[in-house]
Amino acid sequence: MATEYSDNEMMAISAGRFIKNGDIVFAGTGVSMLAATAAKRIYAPKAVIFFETGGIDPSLDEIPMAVSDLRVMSGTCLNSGLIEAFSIVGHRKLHTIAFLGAAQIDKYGNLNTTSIGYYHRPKTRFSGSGGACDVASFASGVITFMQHEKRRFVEKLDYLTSVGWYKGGDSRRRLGLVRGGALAVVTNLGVMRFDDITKEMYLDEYYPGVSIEKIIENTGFEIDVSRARQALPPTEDELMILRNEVDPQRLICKA
Amino acid sequence: MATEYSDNEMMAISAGRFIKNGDIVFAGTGVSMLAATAAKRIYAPKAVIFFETGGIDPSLDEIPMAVSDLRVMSGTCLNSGLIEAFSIVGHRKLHTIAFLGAAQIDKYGNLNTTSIGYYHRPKTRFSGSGGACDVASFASGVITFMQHEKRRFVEKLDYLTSVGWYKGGDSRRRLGLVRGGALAVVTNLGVMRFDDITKEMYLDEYYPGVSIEKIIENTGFEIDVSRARQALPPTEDELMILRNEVDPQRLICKA
Amino acid sequence: MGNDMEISDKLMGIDTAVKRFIKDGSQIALGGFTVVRNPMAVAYEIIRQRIKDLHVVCHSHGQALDVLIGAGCVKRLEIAYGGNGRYAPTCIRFKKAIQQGDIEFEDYSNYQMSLRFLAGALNIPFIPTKSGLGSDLLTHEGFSEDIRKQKKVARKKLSVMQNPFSEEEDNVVLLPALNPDIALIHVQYVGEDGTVRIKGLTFADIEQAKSADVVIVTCEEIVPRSFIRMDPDQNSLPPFFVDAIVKIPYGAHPTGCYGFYDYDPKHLNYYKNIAGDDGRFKEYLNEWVYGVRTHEEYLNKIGADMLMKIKANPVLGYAVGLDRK
Amino acid sequence: MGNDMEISDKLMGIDTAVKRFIKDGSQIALGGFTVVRNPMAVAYEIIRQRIKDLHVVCHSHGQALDVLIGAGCVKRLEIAYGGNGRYAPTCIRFKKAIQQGDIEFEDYSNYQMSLRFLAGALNIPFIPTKSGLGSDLLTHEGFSEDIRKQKKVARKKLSVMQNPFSEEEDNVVLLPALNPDIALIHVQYVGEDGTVRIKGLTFADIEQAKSADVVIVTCEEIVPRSFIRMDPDQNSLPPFFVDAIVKIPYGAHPTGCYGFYDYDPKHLNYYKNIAGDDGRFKEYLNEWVYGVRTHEEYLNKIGADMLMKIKANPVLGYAVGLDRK
Repeated sequence: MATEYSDNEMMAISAGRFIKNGDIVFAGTGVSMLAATAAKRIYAPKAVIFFETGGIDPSLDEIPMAVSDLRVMSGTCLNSGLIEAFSIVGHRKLHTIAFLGAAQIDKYGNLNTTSIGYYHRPKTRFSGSGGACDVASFASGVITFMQHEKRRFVEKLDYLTSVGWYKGGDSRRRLGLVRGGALAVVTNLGVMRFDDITKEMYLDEYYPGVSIEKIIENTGFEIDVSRARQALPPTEDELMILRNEVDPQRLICKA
Repeated sequence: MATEYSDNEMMAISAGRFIKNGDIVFAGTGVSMLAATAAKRIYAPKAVIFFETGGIDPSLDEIPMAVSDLRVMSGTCLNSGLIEAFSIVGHRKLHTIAFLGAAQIDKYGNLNTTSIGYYHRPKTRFSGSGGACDVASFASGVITFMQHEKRRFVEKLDYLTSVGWYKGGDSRRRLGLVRGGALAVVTNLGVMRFDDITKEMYLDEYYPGVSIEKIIENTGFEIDVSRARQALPPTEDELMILRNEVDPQRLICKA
Repeated sequence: MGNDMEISDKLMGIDTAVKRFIKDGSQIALGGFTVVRNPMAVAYEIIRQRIKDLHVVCHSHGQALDVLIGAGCVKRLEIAYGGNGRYAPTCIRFKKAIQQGDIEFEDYSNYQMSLRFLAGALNIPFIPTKSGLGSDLLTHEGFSEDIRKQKKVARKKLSVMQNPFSEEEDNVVLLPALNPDIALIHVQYVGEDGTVRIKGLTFADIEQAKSADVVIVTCEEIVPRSFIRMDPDQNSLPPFFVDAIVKIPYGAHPTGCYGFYDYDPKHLNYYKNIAGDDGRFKEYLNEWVYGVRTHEEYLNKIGADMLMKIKANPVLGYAVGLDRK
Repeated sequence: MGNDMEISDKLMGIDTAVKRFIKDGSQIALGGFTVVRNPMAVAYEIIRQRIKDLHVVCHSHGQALDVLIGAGCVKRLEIAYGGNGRYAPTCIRFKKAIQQGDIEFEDYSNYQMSLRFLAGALNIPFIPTKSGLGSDLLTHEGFSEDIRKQKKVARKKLSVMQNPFSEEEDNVVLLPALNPDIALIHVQYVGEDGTVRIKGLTFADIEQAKSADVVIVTCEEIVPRSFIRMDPDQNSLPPFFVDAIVKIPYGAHPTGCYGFYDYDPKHLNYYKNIAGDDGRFKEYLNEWVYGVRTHEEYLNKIGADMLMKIKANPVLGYAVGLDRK
């Protein structure tokens, strides 16, 4: 009988599987922190986790609750600052993968973390770009975590904070962004990827127990499901490491 | 009977007298290092000596022989790098005085430390700008050390490495350089300053034992001597501090 | 070449520092980042002195920004991120103020804001980046033309140009430098000679300090000259950039300070629960800011037991095993 | 998350490092400054391997640059300053090469070159400064149009533009970024995890390393991971920027290395006396470079007595009372 697991655990493991040895992983807070740490402990021990605040390769004996958390400064190889951190994200000799979250996403993987409604007097204001716009501009690839809801997967963003594939095709390159783009979207229902040519989002994996129809229903634009396959559930080993080593206080796993 | 003193000693003390408490003094090698250190030990204990290499306020228990000398890194309040150092020289909240040397100078205090003859195939090549062009662009004032010779005080520079008053008048400001300019020229014969309006060099002080005529003869352009007065020789105290505290090994005093 | 009195003219109380340097309408840069090393003691004193119309410039800011906005001290804001980590993914008073149209604001990204401080520190009028190409950060101006005419406000939000060193099409964003009136940073150590040492991550504090006209440094400890000069490679700012030094232990509470104390989860959770309600937020200010006469009183209000709980392990830098839920 | 073998794939001998990464025509950035932390061991090995047509980019350089030029390895040079402090106010072979028209060269200033490395490190195509306005650095191009078409050479030396954020006339110099093929730096410590720590002044070493495609680090000591990670605030480069690590004590001799050894006045004076004469310079290379089979042999040539004389006081960082005339 399979072990029970939470959405956050499935998402962290799905995202973590993208990470390879040698990758430099730009982690945010919450599930992205979980995913980055899990990736390093399970799949890619030679990946390096770092934070936009400047902490590089911390020991992460406790899970940080913010990218400025004192825990991202402890046991690092280098404590620097924001300028250094962002110049790492964009460094041409490094393969950098960024984990982001967003309030809205469109079919080209562009993200909104700024506001809903009229920009100057929004219905809902969010935190703003932070480093999201920067890493979306510079990283070799971006993996976005989303709650899979129709109001979040939208035809048109209220505000384009962070560029994914922009208007699809080669439009991102034509903007002057020399590399990167949206690599995957990991939600509580499945994993989306982007077509090599059109750069439109398609369903790659749906989680065990989730139907393709449910994903279509919860996506606010038409999504190609022709390539969809069921995701592998987390293994016992994966869950054990996640729970015992990565987040022993269960600060994020539980949610 | 007055004590004997060397040219370098007279020059160091003449230049040192310009420094006030609170000044941030950008020192080079040789006599400029002597002048900066003497200024701090004699006239302006609250001046701060720093180097383009990034060493700020070193203890200077031994006199450095290069601006990268290990002695400029010892006992400092901060060891930084070139970027930080040059941003200090130009910082608008600091009053920075720079000591420079040059192979040629013109009547507006512009300096050549690059070459004599055709730029691409010079008769004599010097070290180049180093940080001279930068501090000449940014410092609140520049004091230049020169050997007073006709071939060095020239009508037209072979190469303009470091801008003084440019073409005189307000031409320096019109270039886009918001402050600074040539404050004084200290030679083995006397001290030259610059007219407030025209920005042309004039003779301010001639050393004891030096005639005004000798200075005119050794200057390759017409120089106003109408404001000239004899300089005060170094005092016993000044020489004692210079020799016993600043340069006990007599590495520079002797020359 | 120094003595113990080198900083006597810069050492002052928090009240004097704020009174002397911060005016209605001042442009201030906030040091720290979300829940770490926020200049809380200065923020509280600004509120107590009822300073108004501040123009705040920052990258990712949390607690200090939020109480300043909530207390009505902020008129204008240039910002990349308003959040308190897990304790408020979007800062509560910040969110409310923008939704209600209470403040003028303009959005940039973290790197953009950091680069703007760097440009100010380097004394260059602008700095290029590729960050933001294609985003609405480039298309949406936050400030009106009237605001743009005012002092310390850039004439344009940014400017896109062709790279003059490329023969192909190659767009670059130019960002205007920031030179705030005052930078506020909270640090671990200031030497008796005035040298500043930040331990752990520096965020953009150093660039902010160098870009500003005036720098107010609050610190956990004043340490001997001999200590701070023993390892100058570690130091962050030379004395001559600093205008006011205030020794105020736990001056970043409820945000954390590496090597000294962690963020205070109890306080941040309490704040999260009350900040959205105007009445309860006012009570909070009355209790924690207006009603506090001395810093000792503030420390007593936190309580010795909580100070011990959040006390950092001196080797690891944070409070091991702290209940952070 | 680490073990002692983390850098086993990067640790190599000086001969392998040079052979693997430096080719005829490579663009190399030299770390250090005039008489301090020059990458001498690498320079000697480049000469031994008879690599040609190097394009050297540096700010203020001394001994390493001069021997490379003298040995005929350098074709092209972008530089701010060629000097060896008091031991050669203008570097001797550098002076000779320019006067004889032997190398292609272009002059910048120290700040300009440092900013160009910074721009390369930040991955921006250019960076503005006011430095040099009115000077011949702006009017005299060193490189021909043909050279400007080549790889890793900027299409223009620089570009002057109006500040787009100012309504008044306000000129700014744009400097093209540098992204050399290889940066060569000599440092005090490399951790077993690959972390680099420079003690004392860093000059533009960190910017140079980050701007380059490949970084070769020579070091005095390899130190345990636990040591280098105990105080990460002091470190200079994370492991992932470094491609080759060579442990080679006294690898900067005859230039100095803070905390380890001073510059060698006897050697620099000797060099000054012989370098101007082509025959004697060739003998010098035969004796000190071509004829030296191992680094141990090089150390023996310097002599244990001189190594003791230049040994730095570990607290003050330099050799106290060293006869430097």
